[in-house]
Amino acid sequence: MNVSIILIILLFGALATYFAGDKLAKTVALVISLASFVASVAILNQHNAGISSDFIYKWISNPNIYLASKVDGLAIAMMLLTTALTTIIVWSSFANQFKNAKGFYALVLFMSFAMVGTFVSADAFLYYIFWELALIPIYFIALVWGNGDVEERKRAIVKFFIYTLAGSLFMLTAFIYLFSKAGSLLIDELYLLRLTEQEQFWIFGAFFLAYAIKIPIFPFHTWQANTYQLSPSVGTMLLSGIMLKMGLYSVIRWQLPLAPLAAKTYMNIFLVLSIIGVVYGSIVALKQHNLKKLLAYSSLAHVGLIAAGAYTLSLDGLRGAVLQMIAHGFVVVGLFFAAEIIERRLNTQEIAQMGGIRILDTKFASMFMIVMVASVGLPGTFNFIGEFSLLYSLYNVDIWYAVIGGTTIILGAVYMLKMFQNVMLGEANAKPFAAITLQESLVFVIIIAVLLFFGLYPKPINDLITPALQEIVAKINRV
Amino acid sequence: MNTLIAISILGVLTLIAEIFNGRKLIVPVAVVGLLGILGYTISPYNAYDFFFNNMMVVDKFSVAFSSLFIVITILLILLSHEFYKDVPSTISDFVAIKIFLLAGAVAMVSFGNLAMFFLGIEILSIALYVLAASKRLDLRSNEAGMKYFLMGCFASGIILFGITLVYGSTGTFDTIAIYQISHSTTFPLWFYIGLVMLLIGMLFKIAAVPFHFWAPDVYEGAPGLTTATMSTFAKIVAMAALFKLITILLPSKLYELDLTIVVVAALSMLVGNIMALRQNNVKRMFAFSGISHAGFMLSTLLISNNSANVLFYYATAYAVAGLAFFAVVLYVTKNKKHETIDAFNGLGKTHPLLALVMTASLLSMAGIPILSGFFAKFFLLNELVQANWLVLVIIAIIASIISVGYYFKIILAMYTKSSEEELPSVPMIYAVVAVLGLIINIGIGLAPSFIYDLLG
Amino acid sequence: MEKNIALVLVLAPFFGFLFNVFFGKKAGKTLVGLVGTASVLVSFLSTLFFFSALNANPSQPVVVDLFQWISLEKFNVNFSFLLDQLSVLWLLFVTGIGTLIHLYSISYMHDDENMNKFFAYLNLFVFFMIMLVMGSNLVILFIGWEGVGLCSYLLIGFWYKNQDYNDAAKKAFIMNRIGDLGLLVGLFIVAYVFGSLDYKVISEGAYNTQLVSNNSGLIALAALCLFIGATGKSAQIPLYTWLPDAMAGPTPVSALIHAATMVTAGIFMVTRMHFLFDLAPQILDLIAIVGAATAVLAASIGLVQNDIKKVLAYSTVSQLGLMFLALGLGAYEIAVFHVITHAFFKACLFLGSGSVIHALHGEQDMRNMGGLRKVMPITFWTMMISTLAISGIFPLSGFWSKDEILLTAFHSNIPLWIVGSIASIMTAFYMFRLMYLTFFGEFRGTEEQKHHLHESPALITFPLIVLAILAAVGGLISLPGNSWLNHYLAPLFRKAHEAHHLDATAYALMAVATVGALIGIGIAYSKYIKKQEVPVQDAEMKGFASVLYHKYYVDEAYDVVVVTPLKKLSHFFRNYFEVAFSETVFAFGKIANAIGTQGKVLQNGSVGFYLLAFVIGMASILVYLFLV
Amino acid sequence: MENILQAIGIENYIFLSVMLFCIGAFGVLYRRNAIIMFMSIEIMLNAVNLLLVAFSTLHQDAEGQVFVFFSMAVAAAEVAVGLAILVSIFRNTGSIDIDNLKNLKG
Amino acid sequence: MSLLTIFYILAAVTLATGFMTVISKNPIHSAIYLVLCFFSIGGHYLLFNAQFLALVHIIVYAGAIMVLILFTIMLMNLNKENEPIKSIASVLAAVVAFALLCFVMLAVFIKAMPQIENYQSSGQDYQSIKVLGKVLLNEYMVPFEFVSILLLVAMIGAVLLSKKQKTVE
Repeated sequence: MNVSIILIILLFGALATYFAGDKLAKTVALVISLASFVASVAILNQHNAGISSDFIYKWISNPNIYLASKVDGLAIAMMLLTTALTTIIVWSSFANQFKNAKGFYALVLFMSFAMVGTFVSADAFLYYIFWELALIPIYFIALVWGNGDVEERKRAIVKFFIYTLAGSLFMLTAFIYLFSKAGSLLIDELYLLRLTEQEQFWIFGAFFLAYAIKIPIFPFHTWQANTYQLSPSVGTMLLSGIMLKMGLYSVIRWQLPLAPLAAKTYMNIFLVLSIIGVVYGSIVALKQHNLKKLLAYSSLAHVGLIAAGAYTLSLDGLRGAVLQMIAHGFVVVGLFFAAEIIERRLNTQEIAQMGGIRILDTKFASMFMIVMVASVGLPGTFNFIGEFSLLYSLYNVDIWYAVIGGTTIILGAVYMLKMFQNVMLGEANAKPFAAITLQESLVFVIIIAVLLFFGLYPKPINDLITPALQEIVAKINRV
Repeated sequence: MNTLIAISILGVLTLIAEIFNGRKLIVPVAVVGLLGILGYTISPYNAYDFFFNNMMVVDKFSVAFSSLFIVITILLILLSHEFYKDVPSTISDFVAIKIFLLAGAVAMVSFGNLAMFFLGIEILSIALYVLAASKRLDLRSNEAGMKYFLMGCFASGIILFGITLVYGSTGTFDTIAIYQISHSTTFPLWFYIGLVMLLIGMLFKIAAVPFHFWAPDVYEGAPGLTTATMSTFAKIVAMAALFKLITILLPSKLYELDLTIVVVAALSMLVGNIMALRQNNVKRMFAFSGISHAGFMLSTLLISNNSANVLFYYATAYAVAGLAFFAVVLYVTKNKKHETIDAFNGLGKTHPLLALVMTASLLSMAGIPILSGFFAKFFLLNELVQANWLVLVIIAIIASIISVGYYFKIILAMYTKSSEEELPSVPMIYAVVAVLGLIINIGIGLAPSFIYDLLG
Repeated sequence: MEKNIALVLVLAPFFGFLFNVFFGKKAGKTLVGLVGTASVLVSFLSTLFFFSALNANPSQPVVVDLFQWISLEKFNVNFSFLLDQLSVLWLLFVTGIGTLIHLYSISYMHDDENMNKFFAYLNLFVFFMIMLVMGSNLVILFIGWEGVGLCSYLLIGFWYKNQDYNDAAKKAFIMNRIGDLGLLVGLFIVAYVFGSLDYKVISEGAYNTQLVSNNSGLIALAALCLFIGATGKSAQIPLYTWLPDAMAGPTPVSALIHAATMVTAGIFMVTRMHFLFDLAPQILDLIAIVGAATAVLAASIGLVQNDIKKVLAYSTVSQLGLMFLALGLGAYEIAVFHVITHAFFKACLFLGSGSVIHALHGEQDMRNMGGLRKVMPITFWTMMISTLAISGIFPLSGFWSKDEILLTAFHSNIPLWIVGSIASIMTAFYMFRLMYLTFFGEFRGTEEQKHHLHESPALITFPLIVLAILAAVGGLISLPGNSWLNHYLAPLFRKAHEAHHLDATAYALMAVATVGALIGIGIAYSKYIKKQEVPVQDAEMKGFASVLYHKYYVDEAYDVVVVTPLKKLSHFFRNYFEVAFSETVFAFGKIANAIGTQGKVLQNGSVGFYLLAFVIGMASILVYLFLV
Repeated sequence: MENILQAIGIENYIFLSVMLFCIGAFGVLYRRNAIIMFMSIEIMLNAVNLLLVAFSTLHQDAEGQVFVFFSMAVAAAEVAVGLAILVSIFRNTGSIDIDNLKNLKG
Repeated sequence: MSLLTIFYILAAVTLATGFMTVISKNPIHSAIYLVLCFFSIGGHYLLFNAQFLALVHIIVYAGAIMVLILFTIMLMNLNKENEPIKSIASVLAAVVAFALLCFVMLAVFIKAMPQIENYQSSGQDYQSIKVLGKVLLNEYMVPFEFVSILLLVAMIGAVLLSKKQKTVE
């Protein structure tokens, strides 16, 4: 069995969902995403058993392009994250009544398909195709099923699309250039290239544009807050939970090993930018009136730290980055789902119109609380492991990076607690707040279970990703 | 050669059919006939033949492009049936003109003598003048025809001047003889002047900046189907002919000439896309988009490997997307005076299939994978990098980014707005052409080698 | 066997927590209280097991290795526990006092609808505290460290309908987090220098002179960072302001968390890492200075506070300052001694004040109390004993521990001794002020309150009595000359601390201290018993008293220096930077669109113009190709 | 028989026809009357024809002259179509002033 | 009178009449000048000894095309000087463009002009009606036939544009 099975399940699942009709769509989508998750687990088992799940077929002979995938621990981890989160996200939306649900869920699955493809591709061309493909469904999800004012939404979403596309086109240029050097776009052959520092600089820069916008790294983040705010929650979860991991993953998989010299020479610039993002995102989050926007800025801060860890080029940094990517994926889905639950009941995203929810629904409050403290990196949660490794790797570069980057644990607490206080605590609101349903709480339970389990016992993930990361570090250090 | 004859006969037959009141048969017969001709054209695929004192040369290039033209013509004729429903008396004329257009086009890609080339381009031009002005009572159509006619004749004069100079310096119109002379003996410099004037004339025909001004006005004013013909068919015919001319006539690569082409191509990409941003008329927007695509196709002249392949793939992708686009546009703007973007409001809800086709076509033209437009751009840019024209690649990238801006205006209209008016039911044939376009688009995206390796 | 018992020790409160969370509502209040208390009691009993084992075999601390937790390139962090003298000692009073306070809470919180939640949080707190103490490396300590912070947050904001309480909770958490960042950075430095975070490895490294001399600067920095962490948790200058605000929580919480256990975590950590601090004498000096300053500062604020719990809170800060003074002087076991005695009497005082507040239905302002001595004799007497203890009256426990600190200070640095002494004189004054205002004189509350005045039930008084006894006799564990505690802790410290001999200086100092305490008590007596003074209302406060009452305006200063600029910055970023970035991106589109709009002018519909462009284009190409 | 160009020189013919061509171009640019623009285009084509014949003489080759026939046919066809368009415009607007045709722009 | 003189005279006439065609206000005058111009070009053809071509030229241009144009002018009743006054800018632009084009093209050709001392003279007949006929119907048979399609298109086009269209209601 090779990894293409997951892609096939998701792609045809998307079609099946569309043809299942509006009523059945969500059920089918859930089944499909579960199936893809199960298949991912099967791939994981296969990997653990030492059997390769790679495949390679010739696709285009001129220019030399393959349908190739190389599934190492890192890719499997990301694949599992994607399929698991897709399942959770689909399940979380069961209470929503979408217009044209078949289209909606088909797009969700299609997006999952593209994202899994991005993670497993071993040919830059294929990778690029998946990378771009992932953009289309989210564009429509946000555009058609989004909330807020239509004109504002259009403006924001189109900006998001064009902005990200612009970045990735520069990446494409870099790939084309690499192709002209290597004669192939297979990742292994690209790794073999010996580029001059000048060339590496440009290639690194082109990649950086693409990834900095996608992740996003300060100051390329301007699309983020509005897009998150105006997308439907499912879209926001997909964007923040998985899609921005695509950028981070790509940094690790493509950018650093392909241009190690440039990475080393200009490391500090990118570290500084990432860390500015951490502080900046946190500070801006302090004064947000919109819950989803606040969470968006918190996401900016968190991924800034992840990016910074990756740019330390050390095993600790990379491992911390990957761990934190996974942890952040779950946490951010949980947080946005909490926002969604509130929005379902109160029909608003404005923090000023919330408050006192804890009195009305303590169960929800507790679960929201746990996810929130996980997001601020409380030890014992998964996020702490990542944050710890990241900050440690930053410390190994320069103590000031660790100190300034570490302010996230203070500022994160400040805005998160403030948000929690204004949203959940205080006197009961006049508006009714229906208790959280079993279906909704299941989402939280799963997320919390994951966060706590891996917070205490991250070894399985560690063992999975470490060999792959060691290989990447070796490639970074080959010059 | 026989293709040309068969096409001409078919054209005459359609005219005769009108006389015998076979009006209903015209479109089916033309389509079936063209399909037959298509098969006949493709069958001797690897042939390399000369006909009638080298007037016609049949090689892979000509066969491939001829076949492409035939396919496009078939689709256009399919659309004609519905488009000219209101004026049934003239359908034979329109179909015949389209078939003769095809004859001109075939001559333009398989000429062995500049006389054939010249006549081919004149048939093409004159037929298009007629088609552009064919809505006689519509002043906009008149204006479009007139503008196109005046400027086209001007360009024809320049092309003729160019041919004359080539003749003056070599003493022959025969391409093979010219090739031999230009590669062996000395010849007056007029030859290059002639070549450049030919190039300029053809740049006009493909609507490259700064010879593009006619295109938006004419595209907007001309009847919808004519716009489709001009933007998809005529543009790639002219481009293919230009490509063939340059490859045959140019003795060796000239840096100055390449630079000129780079500047023109870059300007076309940028101007076309930037100007398209502020357009509200779909046809006009498509004209500007076409200008930028002309810039892209023009860049194939700069590359040394696979250039014919790249051009052919690009042309196919562009034509297929354009036809699907127009199939939807023709339907949507059917009863409207102006083809504004508002016409697409709410199409995503009312006609999801057409909206999907439209979206796919637009995304393809914007260069989003997995649609063929992406591969076209990728192949082109890839070869451009190999040819060391990185500057042009960057400009092309920037132009592509800009292009997304206006392509999305239509998508936004389809999916975020709602329409107030009821659209008539979708004519079967439009849907068929649209879906066909979509299938080909995705098909050659999934298996690009099928098209890309055709020319070896 | 040991591993299992250790797990029971750790997990018992956690199961209590789980039970109370999931079944608390259904189980009923009695069961909730019982389970909550019992789970801590189980921990206490387990601790006793280890205590006896350790006594039997002092050189063999129990190490429980569970699993590999965090992997880093150079080292791994294991999830493992260390049960040596220090941790067992700490566990003893954490779980011991914890049990008592749980017991107390059964009655105290009985009327609260969310009692199950209260016990859940309390259990969770004990769990994290155990984790903090038992961890065998700094990262496990950090789990507990942050975990207790979280519980503190939850418990301070227990009555979450009141946004002021929530503010206080938030403030506590955030100020703790500031310290936590310091701790974390300190951790990194330690990891970097010693290649591990395990206490054992670090301590071995600390005795490796080569390693130490190569990294002396970093080690000092690490010590500083760790100390910053301690100032957060243990409420020292500059991060002490959260503790008085934390009194917003229910009183048992104040007793357990904000007096007896959590706030001593900083002292625990410094003691744990003493080998590191020993390598950085300049940081030790800093600790001593900060400790002394905090002691006197907090004591001076305590002089004029009218909220009974606030007084105790400042007293706590002040006492913690004294402990840090001891730490700074390198007298770790003395600091530990004071931690223990302080835990006894301060817990007793808080619980006593809780008893008073309970009796007055939530009244905390001492100006509205008075004369409760007769109505609440047990509360009065237990509190009196504790007050005497904290004031340092012979032979109560506080006398011994405080005296040791001052003695050490006197030996190393006279100014520090003076400051410490002033602080303890102040302590005696404000504690007796508290006692007089609360228990003596006439009742100043409302008639209705007076009507309901009563002694608290046995569940409340029992812990008071136990704690009062401990406060009285706690000094026995470390009498000068023959200190059980020093012997007990000796395996921890490489260099044996010479026992103080009771020489003349020592006696003199004891006398001075006692006299000082008596002076403080005397002033209080003359003011509040003789003159029957009642503190003035807030608005009437004047001069320095007002400054003291407003805590030297430190909160306001922090507000001006940190909070407001941060808010302004956030505003500024949101309103300008964000807009600017956003507009920059849009600008590309706008420029393109503007060019497009302007370009329409060229596309003017005139054939003549089009041809002109054609001709000019053609001419330029010809010129470029053939004439240039 | 001697080549006639020996007496006149091909350059003279080239200059002549270039100038004639430019005059034609000038006419198209300068005039707004569509009919006169047609005539100007005819002048341009004639200039080229003249050149073709000159080159034909230069090379002593008939092909150039044969090409002139094609060129004439094209000219005739163009004029026919052009006039048809013109007539239909005239019917619609009553004018043949090109400047009136500015509805399509922007 | 040398050939050169004749050439100069003819060239002068050609250019002058061509220019007058362009600038005459009255379309009729333009047409007449154009006819004169055609005749002078015919003169050039005769100078080249291409009698047949000259004949055809006169017949086609002066005979057919000009008649068609004149017929149209008459039909539209345009024989008056009704052209609106053009703006100075547009006149200036046209003049500048003309000057530019003229200058550039002449300069280009002067620069590119080869020095031809001896023009080849085959001595054979290459432009008699007989030879032209042979070339046209042997080598150039295909283009010759192709022209018929061109004319057919033009014809259909002219009909299409002129005939009354019946629309189905």
